[in-house]
Amino acid sequence: MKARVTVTLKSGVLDPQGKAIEGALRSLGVDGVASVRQGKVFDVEIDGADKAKAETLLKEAADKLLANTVIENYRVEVLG
Amino acid sequence: MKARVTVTLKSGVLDPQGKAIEGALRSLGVDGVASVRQGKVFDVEIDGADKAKAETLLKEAADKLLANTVIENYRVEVLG
Amino acid sequence: MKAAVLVFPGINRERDMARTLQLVSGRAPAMVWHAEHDLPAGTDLVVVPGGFSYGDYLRCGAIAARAPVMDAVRSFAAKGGLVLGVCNGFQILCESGLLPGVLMRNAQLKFICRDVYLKVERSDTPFTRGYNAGQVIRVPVAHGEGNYIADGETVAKLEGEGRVLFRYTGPDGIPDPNWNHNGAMNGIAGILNEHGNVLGMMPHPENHVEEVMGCTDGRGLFAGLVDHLAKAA
Amino acid sequence: MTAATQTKITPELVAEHGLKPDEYERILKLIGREPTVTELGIFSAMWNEHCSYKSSKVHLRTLPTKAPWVIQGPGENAGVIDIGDGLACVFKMESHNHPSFIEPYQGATTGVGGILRDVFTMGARPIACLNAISFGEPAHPKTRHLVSGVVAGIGGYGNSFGVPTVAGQTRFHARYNGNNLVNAMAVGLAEADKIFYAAASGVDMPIVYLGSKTGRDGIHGASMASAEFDDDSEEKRPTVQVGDPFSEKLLLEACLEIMEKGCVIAIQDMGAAGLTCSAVEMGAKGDLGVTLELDKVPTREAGMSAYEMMLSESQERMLMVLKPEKEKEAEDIFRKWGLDFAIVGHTTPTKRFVVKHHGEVMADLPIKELGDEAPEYKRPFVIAEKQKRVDADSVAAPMPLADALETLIATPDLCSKRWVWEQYDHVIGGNTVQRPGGDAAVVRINDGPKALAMTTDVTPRYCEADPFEGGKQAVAECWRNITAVGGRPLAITDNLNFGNPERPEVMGQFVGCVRGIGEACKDLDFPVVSGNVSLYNETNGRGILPTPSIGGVGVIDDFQKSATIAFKAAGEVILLIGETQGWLGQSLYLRDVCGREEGAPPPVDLIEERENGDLVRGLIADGAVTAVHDVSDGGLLVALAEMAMASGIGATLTEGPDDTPPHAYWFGEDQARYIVTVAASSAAPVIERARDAGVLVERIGVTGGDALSLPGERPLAVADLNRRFEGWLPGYMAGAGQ
Ligand SMILES: Nc1ncnc2c1ncn2[C@@H]1O[C@H](COP(=O)(O)OP(=O)(O)O)[C@@H](O)[C@H]1O
Ligand SMILES: [Mg+2]
Repeated sequence: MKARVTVTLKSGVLDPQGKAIEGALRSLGVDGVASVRQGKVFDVEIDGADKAKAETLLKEAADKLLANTVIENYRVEVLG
Repeated sequence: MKARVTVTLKSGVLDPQGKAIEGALRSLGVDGVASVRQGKVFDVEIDGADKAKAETLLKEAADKLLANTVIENYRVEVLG
Repeated sequence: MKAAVLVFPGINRERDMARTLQLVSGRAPAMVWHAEHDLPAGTDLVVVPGGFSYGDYLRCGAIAARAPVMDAVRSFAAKGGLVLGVCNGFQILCESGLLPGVLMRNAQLKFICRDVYLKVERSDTPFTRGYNAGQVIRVPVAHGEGNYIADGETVAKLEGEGRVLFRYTGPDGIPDPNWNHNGAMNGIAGILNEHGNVLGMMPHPENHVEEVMGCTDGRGLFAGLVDHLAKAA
Repeated sequence: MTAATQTKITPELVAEHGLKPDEYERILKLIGREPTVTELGIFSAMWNEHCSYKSSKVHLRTLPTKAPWVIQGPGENAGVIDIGDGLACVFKMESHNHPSFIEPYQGATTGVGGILRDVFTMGARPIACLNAISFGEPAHPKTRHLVSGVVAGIGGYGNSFGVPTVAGQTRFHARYNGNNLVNAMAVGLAEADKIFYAAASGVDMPIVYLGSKTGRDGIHGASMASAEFDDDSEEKRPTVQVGDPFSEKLLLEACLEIMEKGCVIAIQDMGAAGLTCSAVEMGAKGDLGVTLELDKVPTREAGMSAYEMMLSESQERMLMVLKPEKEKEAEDIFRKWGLDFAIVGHTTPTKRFVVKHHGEVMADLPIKELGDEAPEYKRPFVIAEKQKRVDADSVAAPMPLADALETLIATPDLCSKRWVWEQYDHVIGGNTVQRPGGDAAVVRINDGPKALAMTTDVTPRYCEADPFEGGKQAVAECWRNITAVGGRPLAITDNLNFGNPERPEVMGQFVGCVRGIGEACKDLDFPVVSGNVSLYNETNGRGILPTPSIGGVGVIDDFQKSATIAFKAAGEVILLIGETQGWLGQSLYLRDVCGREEGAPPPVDLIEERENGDLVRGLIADGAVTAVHDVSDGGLLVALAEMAMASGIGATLTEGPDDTPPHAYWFGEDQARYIVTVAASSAAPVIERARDAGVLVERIGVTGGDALSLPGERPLAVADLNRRFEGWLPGYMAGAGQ
């Protein structure tokens, strides 16, 4: 089963990467981008076919490792 | 306007980070994850309200900077 | 030797590099700001030094590779000019398309700073003429993303054309996974472009050039370049 | 102050700001009215423990801070000493303990970022970083996560900023389970006559804001650093600050550039309680008032209130008073580096701190009193009863010496910390003469031959058992480590980490340690030039081990003459300098081999310390010795093993004295000792030189072979020892992570 965990910075948390990318886009002449915030995606292949179980598993993975819940939020999608 | 660019590694390209995460999950006792591949998301705020224009803009941003098209694919979604 | 050292925001080994170039060639390099559109007249070597250009944000070297000065470097290289990229400089050269492949996170996912051993595969290039083929040198590495990866075809080509100039090995020159600290494919530490005038490497030869500091194994690279350029002139 | 006064100041609100009822009374008396909420925030920031040193000030005043080579002692962003040739060394150590517990990576990065800023604010280019980190016991479920995050964070910031991290300390103990410590030190170089200070001068001078934008980061961070933890503190999770070493690197270059161009009158970095502390300090130190116009402050988020802006701890920011005629030039330099530049206020003759926002006065306070009138406590303290001396004869050896050595070098405290320092770029700059792993780091100055020797030290278990002797020992060991590489120790910075000062026994530890530090500094001519206090390191009523980290700096006239710990050749004579009684109390042998954490710690005789150290330094300068190592944690045999492992060369050791049990002789932790090696032919003259100086010296063996051999014990192959020594930490970190 395929799934995706998307991890993004909580709003209000400084995103130095996003800031640097904004600047770079501007100097590349890509105009019209007001702001950029960078996050991560994890494309996960899961054994078995139980959707609910997969979701629990991914939440556990996110809480324990994939996300730093002090500064990040995450979202889990099981794509089937 | 809000939009998201998702950048993922092309299949076939080695992902040491994903591999290491797999290992770490296993040693954390999170069982049932067959594989992990890590990618990036960029949450972008765009000036103006023209969806088609936004899409062109983001493609330009991705081609010029956000993705390394030698090893990465990207996908653009304008969320409105 | 009229060297030009590029300076991007966040680059931090430019002083180390400038001191080494001065020490070995007797001439201070020009420091060239990223926003410049031209290289100083008469430049015969461009050095892209190490550091964390743009914080290594997005991908190492990605933002720097798109700076104005890189257009000048591309045309300089196209005309056969010598370009050396070290560490972040290597990453920048890969991102700018001057060298193939990418440098991914170290296999251990950790930044590693230590002395490593490199086997010099060839001595018949401008960059390695100061060494003997097969010679093993000790130089420091200091990076978190030095794991060289390219598709099979590219790697086969690099190997087949003798474009892997430096390889991580044990002290005896024998490849050994235990001595490949970042997990690079085939232990690749440094590669040459197709025309033989652009070198990118992860380790820092510029930090091992002074007798009084204990090791001069990095000196051969710079001394060889000086020699090459003197003969070419 | 119409709208602003509408927030009712309730006792609850006061308490939430960490202010005690009597402290609030003091505020009312000082300003003669109820404060606005912004003012309350400002007071809470200025009067919390972290900024005001209210519990520690009376004691800190007793520390010796002067010497002919001290240019600036405590009271500025960092201490400054004269190192000759027109150069000054600027350094300080600071803690980021609580933030690192909540978010180890970012907590550590912002700690390093903060201390680097303190150093370059004074006009110095940072040339080295050090750190002292303490974690809970390895078996604790959080420890591995904290170690991995903190180490990656320290490296992540220093590596990117571009300064070598060259030395430090890493320890584990159950008493740090709920409160790990991250003490970061930075060392910089400046021209001695070009040091920059915080005091503003001149009325109506523009105050300029530089660096990154202000966000809602770590609001109340400073108050958090002064509050005890309880079990649900992880739930409260305040916004943590995120470090941006890239911006700080730009800030460094931009600041040094405008200083060089003569644009700067006064400069202050924004650290804890950012804008508040920095603006008040600039005004108060210059006997001036300050008016801030918050509408001009560059912000990252919309709708920030005055309260939030005044308390934000966003990183990588500076406040400056510029020469008005140089303003344009300074602005251009900042713009070139892509940094924010805004005039956010000016100096006034009124000595009032005025904050305006949206055309309203949000705060109007007497600027001097904000700092000077901060409460100062003479907290009650009790000095714990001294522990009994452990009689070596009463300690049975549970295993052969060889086994004990093998055990000790693979313990968390004594094992190699390579796993840590290999994550730090320790070679950038091309000046690192001695990398991590020796007694002190040695960093060449410019092109030499001069170099600086630096180290951080403290032995918390000694401080716990006897704060006074422990305080002395921390300074003495620091002095000894600098001496052991051939350095002339010049000055220290201290970072005093303790539990809750409102507990008399904790206050007693603090007072005892400070007295011990003071005594050692005085006797060793090793003044304190900067420092930091971190209190309330306590969880559920149990404090950390008293941990006064000492960061020392010394100078070496010719770096090529600096000594290293590695044996250099076979057939050299090994000499032990200093007296060995076999002191087992509080030794690691007693704790980790015998399972007994007890006894009085080894006493420190400062006269002997000085005599022995001066002799060793002289021997190094004259090239009379080939390797040098001080004897500390683990005792003589551990020190010998470290010298062997550093070189791959073994040694054959001779029998210890009859009147000392062998395990006490080889593992006792008597102070003021060094091991040196000498070529066989120069053993006699060196011994004679020691005797002439009245220093005890004995031959204890000969180098050679590839094993360490003790009389009557199985020989220990150096390679095997090394495998054990190097193995523990990577093995532990690779273990199942929780
Ligand atoms: N334990 C100490 N010993 C000596 N000086 C100290 C100590 N603690 C703090 N200081 C001094 O008090 C001043 C204020 O310290 P601190 O608030 O930590 O500085 P900053 O505001 O730069 O972070 C500094 O000059 C510092 O050197
Ligand atoms: Mg400061």
